Amino acid sequence: MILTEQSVGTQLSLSLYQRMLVIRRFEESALDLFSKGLITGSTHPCIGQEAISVGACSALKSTDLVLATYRGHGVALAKGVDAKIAMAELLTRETGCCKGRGGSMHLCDIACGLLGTNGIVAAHIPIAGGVALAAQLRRSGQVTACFFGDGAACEGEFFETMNMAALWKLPLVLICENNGWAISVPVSKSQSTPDIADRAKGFGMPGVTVDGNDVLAVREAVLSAAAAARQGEGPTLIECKTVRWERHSAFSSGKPVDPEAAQRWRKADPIPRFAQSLLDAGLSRAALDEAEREATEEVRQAVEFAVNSPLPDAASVHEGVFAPPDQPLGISGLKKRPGNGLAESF
Amino acid sequence: MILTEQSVGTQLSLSLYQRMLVIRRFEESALDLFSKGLITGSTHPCIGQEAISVGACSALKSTDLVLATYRGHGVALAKGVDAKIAMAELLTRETGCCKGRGGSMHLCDIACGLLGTNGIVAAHIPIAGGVALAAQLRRSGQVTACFFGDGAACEGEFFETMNMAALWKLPLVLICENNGWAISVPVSKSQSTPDIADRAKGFGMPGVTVDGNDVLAVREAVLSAAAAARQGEGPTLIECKTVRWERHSAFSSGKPVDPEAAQRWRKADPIPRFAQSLLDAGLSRAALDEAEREATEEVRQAVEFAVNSPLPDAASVHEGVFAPPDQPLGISGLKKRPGNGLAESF
Amino acid sequence: MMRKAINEAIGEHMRGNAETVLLGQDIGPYGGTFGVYGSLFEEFGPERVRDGPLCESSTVGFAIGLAMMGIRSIVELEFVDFAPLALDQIVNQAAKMHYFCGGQITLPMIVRTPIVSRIGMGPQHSQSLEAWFMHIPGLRVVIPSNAYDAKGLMNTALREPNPVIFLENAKLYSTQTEVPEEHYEIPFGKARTLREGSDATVVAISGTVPEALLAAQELWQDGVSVEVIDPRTLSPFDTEGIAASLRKTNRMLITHDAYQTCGVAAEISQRMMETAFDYLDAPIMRVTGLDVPVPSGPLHTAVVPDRARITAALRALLH
Amino acid sequence: MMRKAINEAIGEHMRGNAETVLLGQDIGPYGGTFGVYGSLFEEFGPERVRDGPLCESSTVGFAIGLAMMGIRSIVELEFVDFAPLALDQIVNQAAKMHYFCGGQITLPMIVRTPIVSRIGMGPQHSQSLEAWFMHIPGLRVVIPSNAYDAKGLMNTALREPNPVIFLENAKLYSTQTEVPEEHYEIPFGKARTLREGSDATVVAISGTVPEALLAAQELWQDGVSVEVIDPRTLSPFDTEGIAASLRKTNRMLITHDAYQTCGVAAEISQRMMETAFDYLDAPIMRVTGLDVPVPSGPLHTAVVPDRARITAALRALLH
Ligand SMILES: Cc1ncc(C[n+]2csc(CCOP(=O)(O)OP(=O)(O)O)c2C)c(N)n1
Ligand SMILES: Cc1ncc(C[n+]2csc(CCOP(=O)(O)OP(=O)(O)O)c2C)c(N)n1
Ligand SMILES: [Mg+2]
Ligand SMILES: [Mg+2]
Repeated sequence: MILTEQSVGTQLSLSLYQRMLVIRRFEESALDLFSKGLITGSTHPCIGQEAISVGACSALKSTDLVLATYRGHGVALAKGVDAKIAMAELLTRETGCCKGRGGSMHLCDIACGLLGTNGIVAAHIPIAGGVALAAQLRRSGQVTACFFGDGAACEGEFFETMNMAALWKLPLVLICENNGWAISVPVSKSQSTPDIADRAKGFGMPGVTVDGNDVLAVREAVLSAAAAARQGEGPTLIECKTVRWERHSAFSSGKPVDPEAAQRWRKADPIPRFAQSLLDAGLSRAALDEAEREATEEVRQAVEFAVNSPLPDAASVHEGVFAPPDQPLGISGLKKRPGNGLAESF
Repeated sequence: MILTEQSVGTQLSLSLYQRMLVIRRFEESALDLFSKGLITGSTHPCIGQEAISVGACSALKSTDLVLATYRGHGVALAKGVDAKIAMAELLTRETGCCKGRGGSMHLCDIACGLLGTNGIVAAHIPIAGGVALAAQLRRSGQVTACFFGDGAACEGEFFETMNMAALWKLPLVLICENNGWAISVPVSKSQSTPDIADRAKGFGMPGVTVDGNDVLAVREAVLSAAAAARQGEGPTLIECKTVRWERHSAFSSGKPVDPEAAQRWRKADPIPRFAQSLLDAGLSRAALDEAEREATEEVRQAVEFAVNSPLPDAASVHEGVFAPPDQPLGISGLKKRPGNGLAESF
Repeated sequence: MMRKAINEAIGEHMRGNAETVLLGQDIGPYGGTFGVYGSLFEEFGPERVRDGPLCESSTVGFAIGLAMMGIRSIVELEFVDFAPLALDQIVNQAAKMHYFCGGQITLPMIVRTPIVSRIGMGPQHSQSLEAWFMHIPGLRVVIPSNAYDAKGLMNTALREPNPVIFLENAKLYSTQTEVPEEHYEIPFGKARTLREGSDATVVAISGTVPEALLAAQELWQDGVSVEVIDPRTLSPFDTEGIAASLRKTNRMLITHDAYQTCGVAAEISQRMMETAFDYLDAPIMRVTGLDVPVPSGPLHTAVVPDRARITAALRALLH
Repeated sequence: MMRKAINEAIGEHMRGNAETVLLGQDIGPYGGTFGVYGSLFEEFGPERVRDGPLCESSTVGFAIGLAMMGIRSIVELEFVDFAPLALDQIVNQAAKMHYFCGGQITLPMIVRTPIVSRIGMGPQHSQSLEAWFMHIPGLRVVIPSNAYDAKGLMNTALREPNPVIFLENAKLYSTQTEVPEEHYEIPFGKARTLREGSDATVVAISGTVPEALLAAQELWQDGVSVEVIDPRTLSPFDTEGIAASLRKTNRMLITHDAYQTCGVAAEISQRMMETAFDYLDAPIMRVTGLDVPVPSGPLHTAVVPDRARITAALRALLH
């Protein structure tokens, strides 16, 4: 990856780098907290895939909307969700972004335009289509980005949505994080062609494949897809090829993955790779170290906040099944907090 | 369409022609019986689309398997189901191929390899995939052909099945009868590209578009797809462009279609068109008239048989919810009747 | 006519709420599978009355996305039999999202779908699946039996911030009841007594209501006084209203078109046992659809409850 | 271990039936989502243990196609929560096909799926949807609570010519019960009395069985004798066996993890009312999952029934 002043400024580069590190530290902490029993169920780290969420979200505006999967902590943090309330949600604390009801698979922070991470593979793809349709109907200029995996790209709703999005020219960017695996099933056993981007072509919409471990390549692809979407040209499918972390999740009940394969992600790790290109472009080691220190501190505080937050009261389990009659519709009317995302700062 | 001795013989031509007429008369009779209240619910004529079922089934062997939709009377008759038991089924008589439980949308005659017509749009596509997988596992050399509409080509299962069939190289021929409409929704409002065959390309499998009102063109396309399937080359999607009859079904509760559009199918009617090409190729008018007479008589007898058959006894409604423990698995072990299909006769 | 009543409620709402859209297939010029939308397409145009590709699951998914953004939509699923295709979206997304997002999102959306249990269209077009929806917390489940209720309940549904499943028996679309022109709302969770009586209560749902009223009429001629009550909404459910009737009559029969096993009748009966056990002079009876796939053709009439079966059961109940 | 018991039944069957195949995702080298398949992949290879793309609906569709051709398959759906995605195939195709084809086709197929109600994986991974399946005629619904039953019932399922839904509570996979090495079958439709008693009957299903047994044990120390009975299959259902217990104890409590409303408890209770009303000394009680989306984390324990809730309810029932 070649960094030029034209393509990207120093300030942005450091922000991207730091955000990738926040995500990395966040996920490492989550694994640690899971192993200590503080996270129930499971947690799905996006370690090794940080370049995708960071590159993509840096190409969006803060008013743009994103939806992702259970492996979406990176998307949440890149779109500006405060690490504190995200971590508190992983620990199902009352202070979490979903009041601790959602947990690791269900982060949602409408203030930042994160309209949910989802536990049902691919189900959020048509939902993202509907969000994009709302933006189109309102001529709001918002773009909706939807992140999902290679496994999701086998589910019918992915195709149904491409058909509708292409037909209606929706401002939708479909971002497939092809990390090579759906739990234990390799893409060679799940996809009829090597490139998932091919599917888009069958629907008459653009499909591109990018190196998902190159944060700037992802950024470029999303910038141009978002621009096209905003100009009324319709959806784009971006397949980001990446490498999954050691295994599917913190809790895996199946047979362990072969240890050598499990470490393959390190070779492609987008973080040292981006660091090297920043150094090559003339940034100082000190600047990078400072970014890293800040990232580490941000996550340390998040963990502290989460661990010290209360669990929901058991008596409250009945609350919130239905919205009260006077609650505003959808996400409208709900107050925005300032996010600390990458969006629009550039 | 140019008829040459190489492509097709006189005997075959007449058989194809007669079978198309049997289907036409059958559907006309069904409409008549519906209007007289003898068919309950609805019935979905394939008038104007006869070239597809006849062309396709003539390219299959009698041991090959077919699945179709509620608009599948043509497929049933072309695959060799006796018009009598088919018509009796439309009238939900005890003598029907499904003992009168299925009715117009559910013809099934395992003796002829008709593994069911289906009332849920697209649901039979993965089922056909499973049938094809069975043939592959057994190395039986059987091909499975699955007929469905342009509307069905929007449902997720269509895409899911293409992915699996291409991945596993299944001996499956997907035949999309694109008649321009899904009830009242035109393909321009349901498909993101003009050609449904495009979808196949996105999965890395061949997709071809043929004139669905040219019985020989359909035959050729299915012959080569079936040959490829038998050679282990995997599935093909064949999009047959055709024109729907007047309206979706005998019973339509929505607003009537504009009368002029409703008659459009007549201009493209595959039957007079094929008749003309047969005459051009030197067949005698008398031979065609004789084929028509036989077709009409076959259907007349079918109607007579059906109308005079008993309805099921109301007390039997509880019977057959579960198969008895000793019934053979699947369709195995069940006796074959000789069919009168087009298959293998050539 | 129930068809017209629902149309009126939706039309009036759309006139006052410029963002509401209709999603589905055959809802445009065709006017909806059973004609409920009449000329809404002509009035509101293709942007708001959006005929789309045939894909139930994603259509409901799109409705959820719109709802998240505060745009109310109504999805027509052509038959409730096709609801299974969209059930993941309805059950795993729509029903739970408000809860698992900690209340950040509400989902103003309606899934309308006909129950076609009394037309003889065969096993894949005759089911009555309301029990499935009632089983799932987070859904409002509405099931009117006449035009008046349908309009008032639809008006209420159109103000709900929560997902509503609106189940319409196709057989009832053309039944005549008086429907006021003006706007009125019927609160969810209030049963309606359609006929007062003192000897037994019939709880009837959807397509069975006219049959129950006929049965009550028939028994009246024999000097037996039967109360007929329609819950109108299954979620919320008016347990107290139904129990009050039972406390008066001490005998109850529940009837619906759906399969018997794990149908709504069992739930209602159990709620009666829990609230009014001491008032029961006899076991609560059910007269429901048989536990068989509904066959095509005339044989289907052997499956759904009719006046004769209800009358006979009531006689046994009162015996 | 229930995990091992199911594995043994399937492995033995596959050794004797060269055509049977396994379909699903993560069933190959991984050994199944919860490890039930162990090393079946190593033994039978990729043609028979077929890891495939993630598409639940078509996977079940493929199983139906195989079954039509006489090839039995077992589909693993990773959680029962994902069953809605495949429900059209299960309900509109598999359950009805034998009937609407006039008996021409049988469908030897099994859909296995874990219920994960007791692990705290959140709203989309904690449901217990057996009532939906029990509602649909044409399906066999099996729901074992221990390893012994699981093996015997799976052996029976593997001889069925009809579609079987096999529901396994993930919490029970590693519970220890003695399981014979040799082949044995447990007929469908026969409840099992896990503990005899005379003061009250607890009907417990799946994940609640161990809790019910603990509750019975606790009450025993107080001199109360509680019978615990497990229906084992919901379809067919042993109404008579359960009623026999009720006639002996005159009091009944039904417990399951699933949502309460329209859950299986209501159906069982209604059947008791229909068959043994006069034996009831008190209304039948239910202790079930709450009617809320199951929250993630420790809060989920407030949702599913535990020993304490069952014990408290039994005390109230006996009061
Ligand atoms: C509909 C559905 N099926 C199955 C699962 C179980 N499951 C959770 S994650 C996963 C793998 C998905 O793979 P992919 O889409 O590639 O995403 P990744 O985990 O690699 O990020 C599966 C099968 C699920 N959650 N939802
Ligand atoms: C899953 C499902 N959705 C909706 C319907 C209602 N429906 C019956 S036929 C039909 C149109 C299908 O169009 P197409 O696939 O083009 O077939 P055609 O009728 O034109 O032969 C629809 C929407 C159905 N039967 N199944
Ligand atoms: Mg993946
Ligand atoms: Mg069509």
